[in-house]
Amino acid sequence: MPLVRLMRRPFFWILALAIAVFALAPVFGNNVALREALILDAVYITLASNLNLMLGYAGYINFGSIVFFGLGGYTCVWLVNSYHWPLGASLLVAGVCVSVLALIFGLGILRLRGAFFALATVGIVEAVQAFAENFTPWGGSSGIYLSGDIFTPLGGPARALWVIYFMMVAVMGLSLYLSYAIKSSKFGLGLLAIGQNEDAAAILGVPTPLYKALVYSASAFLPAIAGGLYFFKSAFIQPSDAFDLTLSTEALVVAMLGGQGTVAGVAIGAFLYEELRGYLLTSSMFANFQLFVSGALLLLIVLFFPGGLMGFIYRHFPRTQKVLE
Amino acid sequence: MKRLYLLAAAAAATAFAATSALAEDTITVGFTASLTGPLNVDSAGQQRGYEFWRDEVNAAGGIKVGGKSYKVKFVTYDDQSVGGRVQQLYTRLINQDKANFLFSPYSSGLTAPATVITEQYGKIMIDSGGAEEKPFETGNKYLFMVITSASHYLSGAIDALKKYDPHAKLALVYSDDPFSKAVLAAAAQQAKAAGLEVVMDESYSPSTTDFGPIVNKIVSSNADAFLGGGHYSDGATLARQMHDQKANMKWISILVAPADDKFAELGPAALGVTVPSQWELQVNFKPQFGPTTAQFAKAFMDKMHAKADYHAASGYTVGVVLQHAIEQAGSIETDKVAAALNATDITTFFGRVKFATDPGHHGLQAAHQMVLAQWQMVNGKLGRQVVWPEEAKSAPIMFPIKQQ
Amino acid sequence: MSVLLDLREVSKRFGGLQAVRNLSFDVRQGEILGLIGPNGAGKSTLFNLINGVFAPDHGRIIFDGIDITGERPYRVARYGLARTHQIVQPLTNLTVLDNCTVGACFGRKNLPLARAHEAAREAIAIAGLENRAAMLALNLTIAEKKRLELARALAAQPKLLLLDEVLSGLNPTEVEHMIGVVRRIRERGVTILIIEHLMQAIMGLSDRIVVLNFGQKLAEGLPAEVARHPQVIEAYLGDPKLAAELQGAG
Amino acid sequence: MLGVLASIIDGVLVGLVYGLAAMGLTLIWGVMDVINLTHGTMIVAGMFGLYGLASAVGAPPYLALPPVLIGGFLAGVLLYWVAVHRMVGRPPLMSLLSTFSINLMLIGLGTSIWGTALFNVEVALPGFSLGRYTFPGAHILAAVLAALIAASLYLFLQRSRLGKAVRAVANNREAAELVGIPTTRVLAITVGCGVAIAGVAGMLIGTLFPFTILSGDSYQLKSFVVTALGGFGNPVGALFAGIALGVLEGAVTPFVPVSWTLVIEFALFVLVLVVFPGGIFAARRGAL
Repeated sequence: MPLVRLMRRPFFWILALAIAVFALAPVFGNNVALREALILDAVYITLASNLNLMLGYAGYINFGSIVFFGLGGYTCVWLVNSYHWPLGASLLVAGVCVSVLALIFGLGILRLRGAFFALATVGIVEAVQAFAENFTPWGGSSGIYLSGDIFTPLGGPARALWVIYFMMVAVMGLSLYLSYAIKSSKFGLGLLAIGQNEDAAAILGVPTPLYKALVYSASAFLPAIAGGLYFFKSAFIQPSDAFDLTLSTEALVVAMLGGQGTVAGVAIGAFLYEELRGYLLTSSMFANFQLFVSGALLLLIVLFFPGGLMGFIYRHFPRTQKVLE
Repeated sequence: MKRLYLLAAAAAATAFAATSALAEDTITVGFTASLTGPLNVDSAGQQRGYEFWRDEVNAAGGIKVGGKSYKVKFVTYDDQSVGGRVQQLYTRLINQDKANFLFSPYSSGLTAPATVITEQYGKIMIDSGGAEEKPFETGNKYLFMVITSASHYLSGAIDALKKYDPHAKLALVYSDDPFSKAVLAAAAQQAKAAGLEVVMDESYSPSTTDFGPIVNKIVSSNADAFLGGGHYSDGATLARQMHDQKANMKWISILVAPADDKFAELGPAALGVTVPSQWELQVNFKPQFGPTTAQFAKAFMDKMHAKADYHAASGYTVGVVLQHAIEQAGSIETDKVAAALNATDITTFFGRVKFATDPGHHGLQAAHQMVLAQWQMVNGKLGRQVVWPEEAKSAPIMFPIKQQ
Repeated sequence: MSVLLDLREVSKRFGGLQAVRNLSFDVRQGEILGLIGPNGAGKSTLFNLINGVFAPDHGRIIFDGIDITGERPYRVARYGLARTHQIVQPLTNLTVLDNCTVGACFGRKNLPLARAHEAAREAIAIAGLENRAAMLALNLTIAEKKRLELARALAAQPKLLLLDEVLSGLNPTEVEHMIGVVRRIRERGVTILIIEHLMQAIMGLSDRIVVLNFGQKLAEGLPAEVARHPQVIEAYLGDPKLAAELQGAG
Repeated sequence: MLGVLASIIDGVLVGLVYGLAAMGLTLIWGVMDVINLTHGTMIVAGMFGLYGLASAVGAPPYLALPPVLIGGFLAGVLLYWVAVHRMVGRPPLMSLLSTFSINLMLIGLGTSIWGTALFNVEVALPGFSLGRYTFPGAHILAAVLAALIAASLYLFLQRSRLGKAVRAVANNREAAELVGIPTTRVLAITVGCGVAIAGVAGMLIGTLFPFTILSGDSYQLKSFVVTALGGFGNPVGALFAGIALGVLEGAVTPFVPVSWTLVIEFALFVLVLVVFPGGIFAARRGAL
């Protein structure tokens, strides 16, 4: 759907406003602690939104979304560290390379359906992590440490962290608009059809293998860039952090919590989940029980709000369905 | 609209929550600990060391600076053993909790990302849990390490082997993590320099659960001395399976796991296993500053209801070193304390502490020495004895390991 | 009349079962061709072979001058071949309109989204589902789901429509309605190949009939001819009720 | 050469236990399309059950088997009512979420009680030697027990009335309901059996290796691999696939650097999935 038509819908502007508030909130009062919390939110939102392209639209459960994030991180950090590329170029190359790789992976494993696909993606995470642990140019299991002066081109560490924050928010914003644009397009309709009934979709003329490979590849691009930014910011990357299966699982949980297949729901789900975890981690009351409390809260939500957050909102405020997508 | 409201509310909550007012005469020290996740055991030992120091200092009236005395206050969060959390939490410690000084999380993998933040804000961080050298080679100015770094972990074991069995055939089998790899890479070089033969040099994935085939491979390599391991469960499993499968090693050195008292659970499989240790109860250095080993061990036991291990001792030493530097500097200003740390050369019950000051290794430990401890039967119970270096030993070495 | 679909000696075997054997017939432009035969005669398999769900082991399938043998279903759909399913296959969590829009978008005309919506509404109107357009497909009744199948196939603006038992499970009123819809579709110039068990209906609807048994063609011809064909009667003797119906209809 | 043989035998022994563990997962998966993400933790629960009974009370380790079996069954039934029952009929894999939450709770609780400290159960059994290579008695006994339990499960599913009901529900739940099978109770029992088997497998693993509260992750991952290789919902396939995995680990180790074992294992896993989407042992799919 052309951009102009999207811009006529209120959701476009709601999204824009939300992203602007998100970007500017920590600027007031130079609130760096808030910035650090929000940048993790942005990472989760980016991961979950892109995962949602596969999960919510095409109906494929991907445990391997973290592979895109980690490989993007490695590519970017490696280019910056070994070849002294500028950050922007490294990020772009990371995004493109990982998307291409995803296309190749996708053509292989997208022949699988349902749980088989899900398991294959688990296998890919483990295989890629084990590979990175043995791959010497990436420092094997020791990973890559960046020296303190990598932040100099961005105006020193203090300024660099702000620059990285804004870039991350931009990546998050692009992810949300990408989900939104795909959902409102013919491509998106084809994906939704695949998600509902793949055989019927193919018989209706949806070119299923192509669409699946394309969306798998598309869902790799922004997470790869986010990974690049994230590990550049950490100035350190190692296989166990880059390919942490838990983060993939969390992204799935978040997308289901928010309401898979929706744009706003997934973003809010990611935001709330991460804020909740962050709060529990730093609250002295729950210090020893934070895992238990997060688990219990999640369970309650799963049991009593089956449609996810958006399902709940749609049911109780039916009018929102026209505005929030 | 709902979304906006939520965003704003959460932002406000994060911004205004926990504005800790800074009391007049307090020094705030911040760190994260791994309350959950795989690093939990080692991290807990270190944290107990930190806390014990704080309690001791406060009981003694605080740190004295120019006629004033400062009480020590801790702010600490759970980093879940995950690198990604560490940066968020250290930023929070510095900006929101206004920490004056920072201690390191446990492990090199978590210390490295934390360093990016502490250096950015020019805050001192003292490290006792990350032995890897790489973070010290990237030009940091405010990072200091009180423990011996990774490349010297097994120096003692190599020296001892050279003395007891110059013809030993070594199998180096270690976890695929940054710390273990750094330790064993250095050990391999030292072994070659000492004229020892390395017949197997391999790393395994940290998630390995069954070492059966690996032990068979060790047996096939004809090795009679084993150096390796890594972190917690893998090291213990290796020890047990070498024993179960009767690998008949004359010498076994395993990193980290045998330094914990729970290692005794392995029973006969633990007997004779040596572990490089930053510190043991039997080690006796004459402290210029702080308590003696005996005083420390007893007080720690009384207060924390746990036997002091090297993580606790090194954690405590972090505090002692900071306290010493502040008192020397006569100030709590970062630059003055950093200068005092650069000039530090003291011996505590933990051993001598002195930091490298050349830009290529700034902050790396330059003086502390490790010991080698061995699991032996003492009065019918398994316990650790210091067996190397010779001048520090508390019991004669058991060589070769007696198979039962 | 020109030939739209041409099957030449098509065979398909599943393990030990020869589902379709050396089958040849053609469907002519603009006609309604009925496909009948006892259960397990290979009718639905034949549909699956034509629209690419399975590839035949032998033989060729020519559609509108193009060899579509072994082409994937979505390619076949693009050439202008649409179908319905015996067991309905709605896209459950999409609205009726969206279901049909999918058909229109990815069918013969490959329409952009906005134009596809129009085409979908038109097809919905023909199928008589106007007041259900905004409903989720999963909330429809069985009869409505059958009509949705039809509307969705129609939205693709196909040259040839394969209808697989669109009348089964409907009550008499609904059957009447559906037959009307099928007639209206043919009037729009769409060629139809239809499988049906309701003899009365199919004999009345079809221009010609092809009878299958054990994957082979048993007879072919005008409805009245086929109904008198001795082998056909014999094939249906296993099912007296059907045989009686066949006689009655003929 | 002897070393290779020894590693392969080791692989068979340990593989039987992996296979048993995976049977617990595949049973639940096959019958009701639920991926039980507490599987790893249930394995660990079996280990701690063993530790509690053997080390704390001082009972012989293998006496822990019946209590672990019964405890696991009860825990499974509870898990069904808390986390799975409400998920039946929801969008596919919603149970992924609920079992994930339960797992967080269990791990959180376990970590705050025991930390990630190491536990070990000593089992002194005479082993068997082949040249310089020794197969510990505990490994042999664990393999034998795993095979016996797997065989009993197979017989239970094939022969008993209840087992047949389980298979009927797996095939077609609505049809089973129509012929009067109390499907809800059957589902609860299935989860009970799945968890009990996971627990027993954990108990057997506990006699082989030291463990921590987090040990379950690795075994859960292995169970996934085994389940996929063996075919979903195919307990017999799982047992063979477990042996295959164990043998692979054993056979590969002597020839390639140990650190590459996992790369090979998982790359092969993905490859097998793509080539044989029904699992290598799919021919025996009729087993359940």
